[in-house]
Amino acid sequence: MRYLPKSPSERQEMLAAIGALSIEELFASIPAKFRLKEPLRLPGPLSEMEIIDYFRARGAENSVGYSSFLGAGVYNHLRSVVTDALIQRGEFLTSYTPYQAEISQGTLQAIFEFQTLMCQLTGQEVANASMYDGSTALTEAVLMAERLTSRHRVLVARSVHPEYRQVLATFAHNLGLTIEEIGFNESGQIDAAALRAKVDDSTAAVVVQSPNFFGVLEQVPQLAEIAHSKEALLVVGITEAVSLGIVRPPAEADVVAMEGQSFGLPPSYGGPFVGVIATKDKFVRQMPGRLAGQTTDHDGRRGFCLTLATREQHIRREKATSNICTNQALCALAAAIHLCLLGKEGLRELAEQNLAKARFASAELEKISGVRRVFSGPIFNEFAIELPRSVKMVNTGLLKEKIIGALALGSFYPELTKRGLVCVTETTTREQIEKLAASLRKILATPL
Amino acid sequence: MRYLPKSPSERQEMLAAIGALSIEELFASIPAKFRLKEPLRLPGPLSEMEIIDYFRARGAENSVGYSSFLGAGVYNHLRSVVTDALIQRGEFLTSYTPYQAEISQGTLQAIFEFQTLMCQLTGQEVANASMYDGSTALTEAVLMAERLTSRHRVLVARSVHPEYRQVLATFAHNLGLTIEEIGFNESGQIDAAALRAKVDDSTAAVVVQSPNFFGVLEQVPQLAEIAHSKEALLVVGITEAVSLGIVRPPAEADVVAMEGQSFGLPPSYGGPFVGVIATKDKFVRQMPGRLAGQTTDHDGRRGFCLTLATREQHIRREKATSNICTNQALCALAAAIHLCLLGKEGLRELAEQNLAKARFASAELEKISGVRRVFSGPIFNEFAIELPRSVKMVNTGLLKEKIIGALALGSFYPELTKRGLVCVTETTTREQIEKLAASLRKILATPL
Amino acid sequence: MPDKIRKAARHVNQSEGLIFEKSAPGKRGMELPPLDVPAVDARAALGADFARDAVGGFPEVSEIEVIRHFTRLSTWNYAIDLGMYPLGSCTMKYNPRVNEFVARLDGIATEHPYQPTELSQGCLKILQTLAKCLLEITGMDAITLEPAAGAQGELTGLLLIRAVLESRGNPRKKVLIPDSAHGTNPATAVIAGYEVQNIRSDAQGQVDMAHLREYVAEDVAALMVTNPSTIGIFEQRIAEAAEILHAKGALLYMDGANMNALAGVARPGDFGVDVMHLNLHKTFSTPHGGGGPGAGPVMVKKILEPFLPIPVLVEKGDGTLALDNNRPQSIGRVRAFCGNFGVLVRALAYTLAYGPGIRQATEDAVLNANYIRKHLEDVFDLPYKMPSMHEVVFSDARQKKNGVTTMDIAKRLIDYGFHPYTTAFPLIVSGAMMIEPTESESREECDLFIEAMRAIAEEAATNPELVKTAPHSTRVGRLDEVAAARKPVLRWKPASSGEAAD
Amino acid sequence: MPDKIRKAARHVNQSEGLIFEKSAPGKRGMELPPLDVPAVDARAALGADFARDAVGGFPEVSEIEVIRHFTRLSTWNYAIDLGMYPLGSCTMKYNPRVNEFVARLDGIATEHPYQPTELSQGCLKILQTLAKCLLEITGMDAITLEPAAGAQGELTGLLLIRAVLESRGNPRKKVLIPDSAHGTNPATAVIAGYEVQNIRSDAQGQVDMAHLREYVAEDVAALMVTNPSTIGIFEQRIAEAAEILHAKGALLYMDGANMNALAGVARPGDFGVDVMHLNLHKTFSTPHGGGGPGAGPVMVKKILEPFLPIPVLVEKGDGTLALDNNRPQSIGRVRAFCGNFGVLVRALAYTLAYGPGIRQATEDAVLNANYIRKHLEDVFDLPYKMPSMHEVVFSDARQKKNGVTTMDIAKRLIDYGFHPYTTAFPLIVSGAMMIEPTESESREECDLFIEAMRAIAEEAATNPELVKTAPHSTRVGRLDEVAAARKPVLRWKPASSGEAAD
Ligand SMILES: Cc1ncc(COP(=O)(O)O)c(C=O)c1O
Ligand SMILES: Cc1ncc(COP(=O)(O)O)c(C=O)c1O
Repeated sequence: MRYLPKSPSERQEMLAAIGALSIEELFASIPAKFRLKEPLRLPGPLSEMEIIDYFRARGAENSVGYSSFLGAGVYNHLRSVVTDALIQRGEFLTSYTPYQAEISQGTLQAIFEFQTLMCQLTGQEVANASMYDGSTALTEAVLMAERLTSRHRVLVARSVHPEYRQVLATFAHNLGLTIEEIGFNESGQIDAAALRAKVDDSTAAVVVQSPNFFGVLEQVPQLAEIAHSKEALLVVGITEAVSLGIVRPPAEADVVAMEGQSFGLPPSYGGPFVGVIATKDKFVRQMPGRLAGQTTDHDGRRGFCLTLATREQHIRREKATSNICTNQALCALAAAIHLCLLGKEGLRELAEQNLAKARFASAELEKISGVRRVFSGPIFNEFAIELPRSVKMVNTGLLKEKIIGALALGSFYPELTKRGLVCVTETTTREQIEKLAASLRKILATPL
Repeated sequence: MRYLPKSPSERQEMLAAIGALSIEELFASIPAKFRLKEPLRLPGPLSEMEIIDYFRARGAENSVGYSSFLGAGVYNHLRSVVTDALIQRGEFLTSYTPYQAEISQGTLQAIFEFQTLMCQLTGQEVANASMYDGSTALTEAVLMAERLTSRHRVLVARSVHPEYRQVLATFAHNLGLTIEEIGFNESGQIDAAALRAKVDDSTAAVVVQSPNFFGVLEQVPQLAEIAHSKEALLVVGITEAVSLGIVRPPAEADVVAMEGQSFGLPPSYGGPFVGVIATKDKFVRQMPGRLAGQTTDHDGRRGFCLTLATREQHIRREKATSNICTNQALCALAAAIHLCLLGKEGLRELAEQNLAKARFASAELEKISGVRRVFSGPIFNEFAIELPRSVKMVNTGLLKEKIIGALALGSFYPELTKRGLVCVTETTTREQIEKLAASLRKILATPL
Repeated sequence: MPDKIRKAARHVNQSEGLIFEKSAPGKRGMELPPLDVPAVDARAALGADFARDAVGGFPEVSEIEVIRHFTRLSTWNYAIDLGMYPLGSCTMKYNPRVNEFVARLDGIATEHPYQPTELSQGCLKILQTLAKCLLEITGMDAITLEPAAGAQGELTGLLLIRAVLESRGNPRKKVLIPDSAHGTNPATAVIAGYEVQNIRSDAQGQVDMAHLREYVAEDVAALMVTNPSTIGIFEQRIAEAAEILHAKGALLYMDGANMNALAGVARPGDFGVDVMHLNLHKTFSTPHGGGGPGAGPVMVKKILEPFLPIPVLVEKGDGTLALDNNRPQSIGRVRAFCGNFGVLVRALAYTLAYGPGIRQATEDAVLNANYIRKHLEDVFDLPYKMPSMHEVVFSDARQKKNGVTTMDIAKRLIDYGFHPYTTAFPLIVSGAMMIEPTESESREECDLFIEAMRAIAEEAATNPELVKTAPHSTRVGRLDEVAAARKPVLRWKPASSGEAAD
Repeated sequence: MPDKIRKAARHVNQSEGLIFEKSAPGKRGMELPPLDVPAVDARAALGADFARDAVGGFPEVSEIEVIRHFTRLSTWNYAIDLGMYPLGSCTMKYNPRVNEFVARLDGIATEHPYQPTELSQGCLKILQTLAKCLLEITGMDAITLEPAAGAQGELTGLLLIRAVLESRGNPRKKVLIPDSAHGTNPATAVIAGYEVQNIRSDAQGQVDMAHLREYVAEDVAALMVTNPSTIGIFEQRIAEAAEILHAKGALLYMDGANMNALAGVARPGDFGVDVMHLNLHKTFSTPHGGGGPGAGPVMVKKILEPFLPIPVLVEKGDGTLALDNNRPQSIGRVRAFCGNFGVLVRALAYTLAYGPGIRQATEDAVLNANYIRKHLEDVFDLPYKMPSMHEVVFSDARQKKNGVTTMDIAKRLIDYGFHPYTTAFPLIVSGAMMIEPTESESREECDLFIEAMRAIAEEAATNPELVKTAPHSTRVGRLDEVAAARKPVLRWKPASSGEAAD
């Protein structure tokens, strides 16, 4: 087998050196009745070319050739071949967690740079590298708030990504956390009045997302004030990180839980992405996840090493801040490279293009009779529209035009039937937007 | 511009440091009347994504989706992603000719390994790395023979690749070389009798190709005997190097000129490929091209360096064996990696698969009435067939079936109209071969 | 004179600052296609409350500077592509290049988790095929591919146990964990809402059955056992442990991080395991990438299937596949979307490459570990003498006499051209040296490792200072980790740190 | 203590033998899909006369061993991706990654040169677009993209000159070449069937016009001049040279290897050049790849167009493109097929990235060269004082006094983290130091280079031995090139060398 660097005779010689007569002998400590007599029933073995053909065939069964207006936590942004070339260098791709600093300085410095970039973007003081994704980052942020406040009540905006809220619920269930949801108003933002009414001395955290699931920006400073009025912490989730190129960072938040997929990671059917937690220096010892810190060697040379490990499971075991071990390091590296390529101006320009496309798309769609924007709040690159018919029905028609239409909000919010979430990015061409509008117009024009 | 690592102010500061008031000042030594006043009329600038889109669009205007039976010096063989991953490591991709041995040992050892592999394959004692391609390698081999024999008459088999013969003619023209061509017999091999009759004391070299342009193997030992009977050298060209996995190497040849494209290099519309010259040790000082040799450093460590440079233009100038400088180093590296992956067994198996496919294809096609094999000589993966109609006409029909049919031999050999050259490799599936046969049958069944 | 150390030498290596130190206003590393719709002024469009100024301190560099920066950094790393990486328990094996290639194909990397099911059949088939392969390898009944790593798999597994016990009326209080366990086990138990009860190992390093019997009571939800254990030996009485647990209505969780020793040879489903996870980034070779991403699928017995996290992959009557979110008994969702799909793709590519031949990989892994054990057991202390599976665990007991610790030896290995072995745990071995070569090492590489370890043992005896101050060949020496933790510097700050605030 | 050398340090680096030394019977690095047609026994099918035994001594290794072998080897190389590579005349600039990406696209890398024209329009459009760009940049009238490298471009150019002169009745005998020329120039002239007549340079290092006048006679076919010259200065009287030649019916060939100093600023077609070549692997950034491949397109004035090598790209009436082989006056074919197409693709990608902005690249290249000149001219001898274009050429005259040569300084640069500059030529400068930073170097990198060169100058004065024995930081020291050439070992041989014979 091509991955195995041994010849048959080498195997025999090594067995002989060990003093074993057969390979079976080495498995003798497994009770005989548990040792397989038959080979496993598995497909393969396949050559490299057959493997490629297999996955090409699977890819052809997917959505190649369709233009898509889906976002909702997974965004299709430009990626550079430079990023891919660099993260595929064996020295990055095939190395382990950098516990041995002297031969891991490459990964360590890159993590340190990633942490810095995340701080700059979020307006926070310290950031980790990394969490599994945005949803687990948000949950860990809430657990962090619980530890910091020793309170167990959490108020979560319904405008937070539905799947993120599901993940939080899964964890909360066993940890005696009570979760209450706060609705949204016609602007699409959290109902601040309701929030103010609910927040109290038992509230550990107020959890919002901005841009929220409807693509609407939340009033973070005001929400922080509300949360802080009762010494609760404000946790802000971010699923569309590109927005930070032009949108005010949630500097007033106590903890930011961000999904970094928008920074050079492909949609990849939902993963691997990269979650990040950013917070204030004073909270760092309750922050989960890996941290690289700057230090020096015996000759005073600058170097980096993993630090504050006393928060982590491999040192603290049951007292750790989290059970996370393997994280999303390579995705964090990709994001760091992508951001270095974009740079200050590139990130701003990228965000502005998204905003401009969304404005254009929204205007085009609103021209269609029966189609209107659902929420009045400020948006970035995603917005909800109301249709005169069920979104599902409309989408069936759009598929015929090779268009994947709006996400049906009804499946997450019963009250939002006939509402759809439309996302456009810098990769969505004007032509695609105009085709969507034209097709939608056509479909709605044809009587049921 | 993203490739330029300077900010506007850095440019100003550097100009100031130089003591120049403007960048124009640095170009003052170019007479004013020759300095452009207008920007060039060039397309662009394009972003990375636009560049990719541009070439994707061009690729879509080519033959994607067609199955091809073309060979004739360019073969479609399996390639491993491993090769591509390795040659794209910056340390190989972006390094120069390894003149500075201490920081070029990687390239130098790889060249040394390539030279060894080429010797093993060709049955020769020494091989260079590298020539531009098979056609220029063949021409340089002839010039080498001229230098070695101080004779100026060259006998070339007409079964040598027509374009290779054209290249030879271009060079010969100015160097007072006279070239005479020797025909082929019904076996498709060079007419040995005619050759024997023509070879004389003024003959510098006899030039053949095996497998030749018709895919037929030549009787190298016998041809060597004929050439040597008059102290002429035998030069053997090879365009389908994979054949060496099962075909007797031209050990009796004095010089072998090989095209290495079959070893992991894509067709790429005709280049870049990799030419190789292999010969006997005693001829090495007349061999053109780069050579890496083994040596040691002051502490006795094994190392490699370019050697016998006194053959080359940068040392000998007008007295050099050739003017070649930049060669096809990265392609040689790819070939070396590909061959290491294949290994002894893989190479044999690969060659056997090609032979088996050719036998199968030939049998399938010969079943069609009016279709017959043209030559009786032994073949590897390519063979000539005779059709009842013009190949061009038949191919037009095949194109409708998304098949690129046989190469029309008539365009190179007037006497071979209605003859086509068919190539199959391990990448040609049985299904494709059967579809070719079925389509051909259908086309020939329809009256003109 | 030939160099003393055959495996490695020192070579010139590029220095490099932080990317922020290379920044200058106006440099660009990436340019965008021109905007094809009317431009919008962000500040005007968003209003002062929502618009931000430029990101303070953000780098401005060119493409070549990015290429050089990260290429230079990469040369400071050790990697599997460079040599043996014998981290015990971490299973650093060869990461096939084709896996990276297929994970990036159009139609694979480009797919959105919310696109219509009929346009996702390729993705779903990949998930289904991998699921079937993993069930066949583990001998379990049902599976979820959603967990993003082993630790999340552990959590998912314990939540499943909790769910089934709850459905029987009582989730119970405790999870039993052997003292040899990996740190994630106890950490996970706590997050799942359980108390951790440590279980002693017996003289052979196996779970102490008597001790186990004692502890298994009505308040015990499960035993979390790693098999083969973190000292590389097979828990021979695991079936008995299962019986003990089952008799008291508790369940057996197996940490499958060491399946590299069992794949194709034995199946946890056959020896009483109720729930287990796999680390696809270990046993199934998806690259570690400097710490992740990974995937930690969880396999269960039938009784636990109703509780699997949503979404659950189902085959419809017409043979098409779909994701089912309507699972009333489900523990819910442990991660958004469908898990680390790109990692799952790589794991399937790996499995298809071997097919049933995966047994050969297991055999070679065990062969290498025993070969190394055989050639080192005379110079290093072997605390537990049970037969080794995929990994051999020595202790520094002998070298300690000269003040040389497992960490010193590990650091000295760097000078010999190897990555250190694992030193962190298990707690039952003081000064542990956890050595896992995996099947990816040639005999040549194993021999060089043995040569290096023996040479270091020699140095520890004759010149301990040399070992204690190692490594001597790296561009930076041992780093001051204490200072790093005492006054943490966790981010770069611009000279005028006002800027960063934004 | 901060290290004295800022740019580089020493780091542990893997040793590695020859691939043949890792071979063992039965190991495989690549497996093939199963054969889908009846198998054939090669020996039986081909017969004993044509069948061969297994290839003696051929390696048998696994995929991971191949990955490690070549990855380890690669770490022994210096590269543009690692740092400044100031080889004068060689123009080592940044090689954009996107160029590699597009050259490998389906529909680009996969195309066969003999496929039908109607299925090759994409390839032909690429050739046409690149051709138009290069003509615009050089100001010439017609072009061939066929030559595989600069030297083959030179040959093609001289054959074109020979052809036009022949058509006028006499190909003539001599080609004039300045003593500052690159070695390929004279070597090429001979292969084109010409005698080489060297032309002296004047005190300023430019072609000596008086001397030129003397030599230009009826038997002179052409003058081959490199402009800017190999000492990096613009031949200011090139137009005059053209007149002198034309007056006698001779032609002016320009070696365009240094177009990096002119692109967007001045066009050879405007100052009298009749024929020229470009090195796309230099000026147009297709990677050098350790020595190649390259491409050496040749641009000509109208009078030479009829003689261009076949095939010639033509646009048909219907706007489609085709390759024309029916060119009665053509010099013939210089290479099979259509040249190094994959290299041409990369060159076009590079050109499209810049567009008219290519002038900025030229300006930055000249800026860097002059910046370095300014900061080094007080410590190194500058034999020719004319303004520098893309390159500055010093000599080791001052350091020679302490026995330190240009080669010693070059080797010492390695310890400072740089690749040496070019030392080989031009002949008019003894102990030449040809420094070409290109536009790809940041000021930071230029400053580090200046710092290194000044430090070495200092060492040459105070501690010459240190410089003369350099490099001191590499895994191997200076190699015995004399021994290598005296008893050449040009291939590995198996222990039982019978085997290799096959
Ligand atoms: C035995 C064992 N269990 C669990 C884990 C945790 O797995 P992961 O790092 O994927 O979360 C590891 C990995 O370090 C391990 O070695
Ligand atoms: C001035 C000059 N002319 C010609 C050449 C030869 O070009 P190539 O190496 O592409 O054959 C070179 C490259 O070394 C050169 O620098």
